[in-house]
Amino acid sequence: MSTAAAPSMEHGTSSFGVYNLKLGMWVFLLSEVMFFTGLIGSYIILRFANPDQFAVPGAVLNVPLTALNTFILICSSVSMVKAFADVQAGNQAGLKKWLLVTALLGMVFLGIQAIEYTVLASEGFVPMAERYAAHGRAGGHETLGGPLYGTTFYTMTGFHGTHVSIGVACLWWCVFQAYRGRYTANSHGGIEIMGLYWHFVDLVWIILFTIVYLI
Amino acid sequence: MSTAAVPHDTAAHAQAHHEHIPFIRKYIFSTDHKVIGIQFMFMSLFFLLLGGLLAMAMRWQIAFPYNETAGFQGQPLPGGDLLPETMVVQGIMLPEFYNALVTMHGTIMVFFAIMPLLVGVWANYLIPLQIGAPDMAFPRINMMSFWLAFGAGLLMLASFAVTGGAANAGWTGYTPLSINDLYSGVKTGQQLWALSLTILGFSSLMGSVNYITTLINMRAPGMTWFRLPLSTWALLITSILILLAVPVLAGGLIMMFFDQTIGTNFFKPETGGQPLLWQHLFWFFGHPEVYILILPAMGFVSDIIANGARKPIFGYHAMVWAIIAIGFIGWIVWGHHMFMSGMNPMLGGFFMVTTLIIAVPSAIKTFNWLGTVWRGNIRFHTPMLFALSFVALFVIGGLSGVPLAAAPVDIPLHDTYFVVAHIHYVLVGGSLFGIFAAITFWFPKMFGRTMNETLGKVHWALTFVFFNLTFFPMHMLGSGGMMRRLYDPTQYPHIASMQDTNIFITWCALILFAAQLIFMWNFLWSLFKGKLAGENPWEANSLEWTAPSPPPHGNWGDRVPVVHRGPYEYSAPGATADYQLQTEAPTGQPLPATH
Amino acid sequence: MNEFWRLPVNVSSYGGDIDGMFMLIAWVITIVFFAVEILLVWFLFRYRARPGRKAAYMHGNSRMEVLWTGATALIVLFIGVISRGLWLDIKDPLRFPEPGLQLIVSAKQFEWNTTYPGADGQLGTADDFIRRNQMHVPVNVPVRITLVSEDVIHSFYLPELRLKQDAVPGMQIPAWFEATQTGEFTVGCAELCGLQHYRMKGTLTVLSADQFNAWNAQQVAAAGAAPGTTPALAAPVMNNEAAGSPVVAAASHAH
Amino acid sequence: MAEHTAPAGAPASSHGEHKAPNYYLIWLILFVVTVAEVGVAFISQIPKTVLILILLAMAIYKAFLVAMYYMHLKFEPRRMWLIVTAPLPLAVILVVIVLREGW
Repeated sequence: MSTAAAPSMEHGTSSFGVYNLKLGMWVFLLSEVMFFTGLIGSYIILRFANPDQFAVPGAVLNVPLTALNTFILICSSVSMVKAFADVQAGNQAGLKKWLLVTALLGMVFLGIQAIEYTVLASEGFVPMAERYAAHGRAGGHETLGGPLYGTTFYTMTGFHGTHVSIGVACLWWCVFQAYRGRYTANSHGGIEIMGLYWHFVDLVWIILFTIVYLI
Repeated sequence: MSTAAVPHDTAAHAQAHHEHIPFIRKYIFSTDHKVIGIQFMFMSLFFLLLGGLLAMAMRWQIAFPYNETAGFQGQPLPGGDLLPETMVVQGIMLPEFYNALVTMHGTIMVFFAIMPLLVGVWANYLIPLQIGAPDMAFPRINMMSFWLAFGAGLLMLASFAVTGGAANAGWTGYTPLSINDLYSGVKTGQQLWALSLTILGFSSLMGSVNYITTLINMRAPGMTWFRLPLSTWALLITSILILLAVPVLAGGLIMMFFDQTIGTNFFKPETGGQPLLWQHLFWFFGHPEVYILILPAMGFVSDIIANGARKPIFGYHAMVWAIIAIGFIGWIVWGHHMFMSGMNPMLGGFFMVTTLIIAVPSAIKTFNWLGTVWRGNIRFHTPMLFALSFVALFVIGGLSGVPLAAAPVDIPLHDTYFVVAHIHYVLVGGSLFGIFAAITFWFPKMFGRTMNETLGKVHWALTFVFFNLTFFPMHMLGSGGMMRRLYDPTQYPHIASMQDTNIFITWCALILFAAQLIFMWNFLWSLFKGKLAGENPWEANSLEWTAPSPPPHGNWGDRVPVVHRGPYEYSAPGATADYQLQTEAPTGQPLPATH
Repeated sequence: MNEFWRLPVNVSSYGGDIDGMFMLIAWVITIVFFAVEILLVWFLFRYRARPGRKAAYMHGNSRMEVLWTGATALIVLFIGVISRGLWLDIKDPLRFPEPGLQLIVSAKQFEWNTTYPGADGQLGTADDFIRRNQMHVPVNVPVRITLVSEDVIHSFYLPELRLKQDAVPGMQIPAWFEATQTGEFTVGCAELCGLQHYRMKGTLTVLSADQFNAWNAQQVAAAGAAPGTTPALAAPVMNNEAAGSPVVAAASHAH
Repeated sequence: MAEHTAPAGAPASSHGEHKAPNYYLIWLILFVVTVAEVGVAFISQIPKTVLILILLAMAIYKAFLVAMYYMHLKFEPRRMWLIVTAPLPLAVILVVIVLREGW
């Protein structure tokens, strides 16, 4: 039997030129694409079937606030990619700085989303609401949407928020590891896949923001 | 490599302390792909047994219902006294328990028996061994995948014990029956069902990320795509199907869970939700799932038939492309499960055509298996018998799919026992026979001992005969108009007239179940007392047979095999034996002009 | 062959076509079945292992691959093409024949309620009357039904009329049949709908035209004597497309 | 089994050859398009269908930028694209076919 010296676990015989961890993350993101397809697809289908249940943009949801949130998430993406560029260049200080910024921006995003939820809930806009009126903004008590509006809004933004929360937790872990000197110019797979996940979450938000808030 | 002669079992066994890994890390929270595969095997064989028991109880009720007005005296359920009054009262099964049996039999068999037996066990066990890798790409994620599946299984079992009993809305969980306990009488059980399947979905996802990454990145030197054994090819396509289909189901299940618990409205018609949306999401997952449940078995069977016939697989490339084609077309056929659901009839026409087209790659595979045995030199060992039976029965299961695919013919056949017969020919006659073939074939590699051939052949013969006697008559029950999931079929005069067939089926099913005890005994006995197997008891070619039996952690130690040829080089002219390991270096000897 | 497959007696105008198609497919798959299985068994016998023999060394044959791929594709496409027209005749509302009688069948756990148009021949008016688990229709007249459900999904199944169609809450699903013989036939539920699913059955009585008119007149009179019968379509229909539109028009399912 | 390590050679081989894109420029484009989106969404003169198409196009353009530059897809081997684009047709199939229901 002919054998050869075993390559290390991370190398393998690669036909894609992409190391395991990164390939695994991409493959995982594909399943995430299908997960959000299920959610967004259901939203589109329910909305087509019941257009009267969905309020016009801005009538219930606070678009300026969410636009600010979108901006924050985009900023966190650029800080994430800077962290990656810095660790590649061997700039440890830059890595730590940008990772911290990213984690903090992620937390700001979650905070704003929490505020948004609280205000909406206080106006009677909850996932299981039969009918609700947006007090204050739209003026008066007229009915602005049906039960499916709250159902789909909270499910979609909630799942995105869950993804951001997981991302923030992982970012803090990366910050911790960065301070321990875990990442070097030659070994930083963790930062790269962290970045992939984080940008993916950003990408999903870009789609969600348009579909849920603007259309 | 010194462990080669020492068989070690996964069960608690004294040999564990030969190596210096603590027991709990070696056998319980192990990151070794082989141990994880074996853990999946023990878990899913348990669920297979349980699912079978549930089916026996169902069959008893169908054969011996209490319907005295129509002249059916009924028979008390054997052992029914052991069950609580919420299930069986004075030997009489309650309809709610029957519906729970229907649901849990389907759910357990599909998600906790067949799927892990095909993918959890063999993708874990075979992929690294067949591609020449020391382990999976992400061993710890692999371990988590098993323990999540285990937890999901416990949740599913727990649902039998909660108030209201286990889920009873069918394994397809059609809404709104499954989301409203006013309609089904089951609240917690139905929630546990959704939760458990969601968790199992995460487990499957972790697994398939692992399998795909491993297969792409960790193949041994010389192991090109077209030197992969067909088992591995099938497992790759299966993993891709799981990766892309399961998240859609998980999304649907989560929406269902929210509808059940926090009062959202996705599938509630009274607030504009769409019951058919659930069906679309479920079957968008569900049809790829059907191929998830058959493709790996096709792969194993291809390997085993080539080995038994001592002949290269006929049309290797055609086989690979057929697997890929099934994987692709499988995404656009889901609507045939919904022909009668009230969806747009134009869509019905579209789905009918795509469904029929999928017969083409299936036929390619069947004919290539026939081509493989043609002019072979066939050894009828137990795995070969199961593999050949797979082909014979898959032909029936495939052909009975044709009338179901033709939409107008499906009108009378939909939701009848014809469908029950069809799915069991594919899932039992196909997948389960493939699983038996695979277990008997790779058992020596897993445990270092061969299973008993005589017991194996007796088990095969009984299973083959009584499987057919159980399920073939169901076709006629179905075309005779017997609907599925009826607690008491004698309520309908046109079904009551066929009751003798139902009784016959029940007796055959009981014998079929009893025959599986032979397999259980053979399996357990051979673990400890089976004949010692060498590295390559079947004289096969692929890489796993170059490792010791059982392979140690890391499979080949600090070396990896180098691959020089395809996996099906049997009976090559000029070779010394009628098989050539994939690692065998080219001799440089010119081939003889004739053979 | 009918005996072998135990097909229920057929009393439907399109049932003969369905049965014919079923028989055609049954013959095709029976022939394929025997061809493949006999070949397999013959190979197994002929090429069983014998000492000193060696298997042929071959990797396949492209011409054979093309042949059996092409043959299978032709057979299934043929089946698809001939099935499509029949499917649309039965299920596409645009192709339904002009109905002689229109009914609403409303499913609920665990009964089939049939709403008749009453004296004025119009559904959705005050003189409609409802029969529980009993359907009466005239023979040789196309009957158009609109299926609704009040709770869960049921499946309206008439074995002898070769008709099956799910009733989905929130939807109004059209279907039609035409009985060709008088007599009593089975109405069943084919979709698991709850605990009493197995008992969700009714009777379809096919009457001659005269008998049906007499029966109808009698029912109308009885309904008139006991006014206050709730009009049909009590099921809350949230489907925006259907809401507020007349029953039969809504039933024709915008594509 | 250190799952958080990149192999020594990997980053060099997969990223070494290209010049890092101007991340701030991408960020600026994303910002501008987002502002434009919010602005366009509230112009009531545009017909609803056209508006939806414009908004979707903008969103997809932004998503495309993120994937190409921030996720470095532009610099991956071409066969990675095969993997990455695999689920997109399925996503389209699911939504389009279910919408064809005519609800």
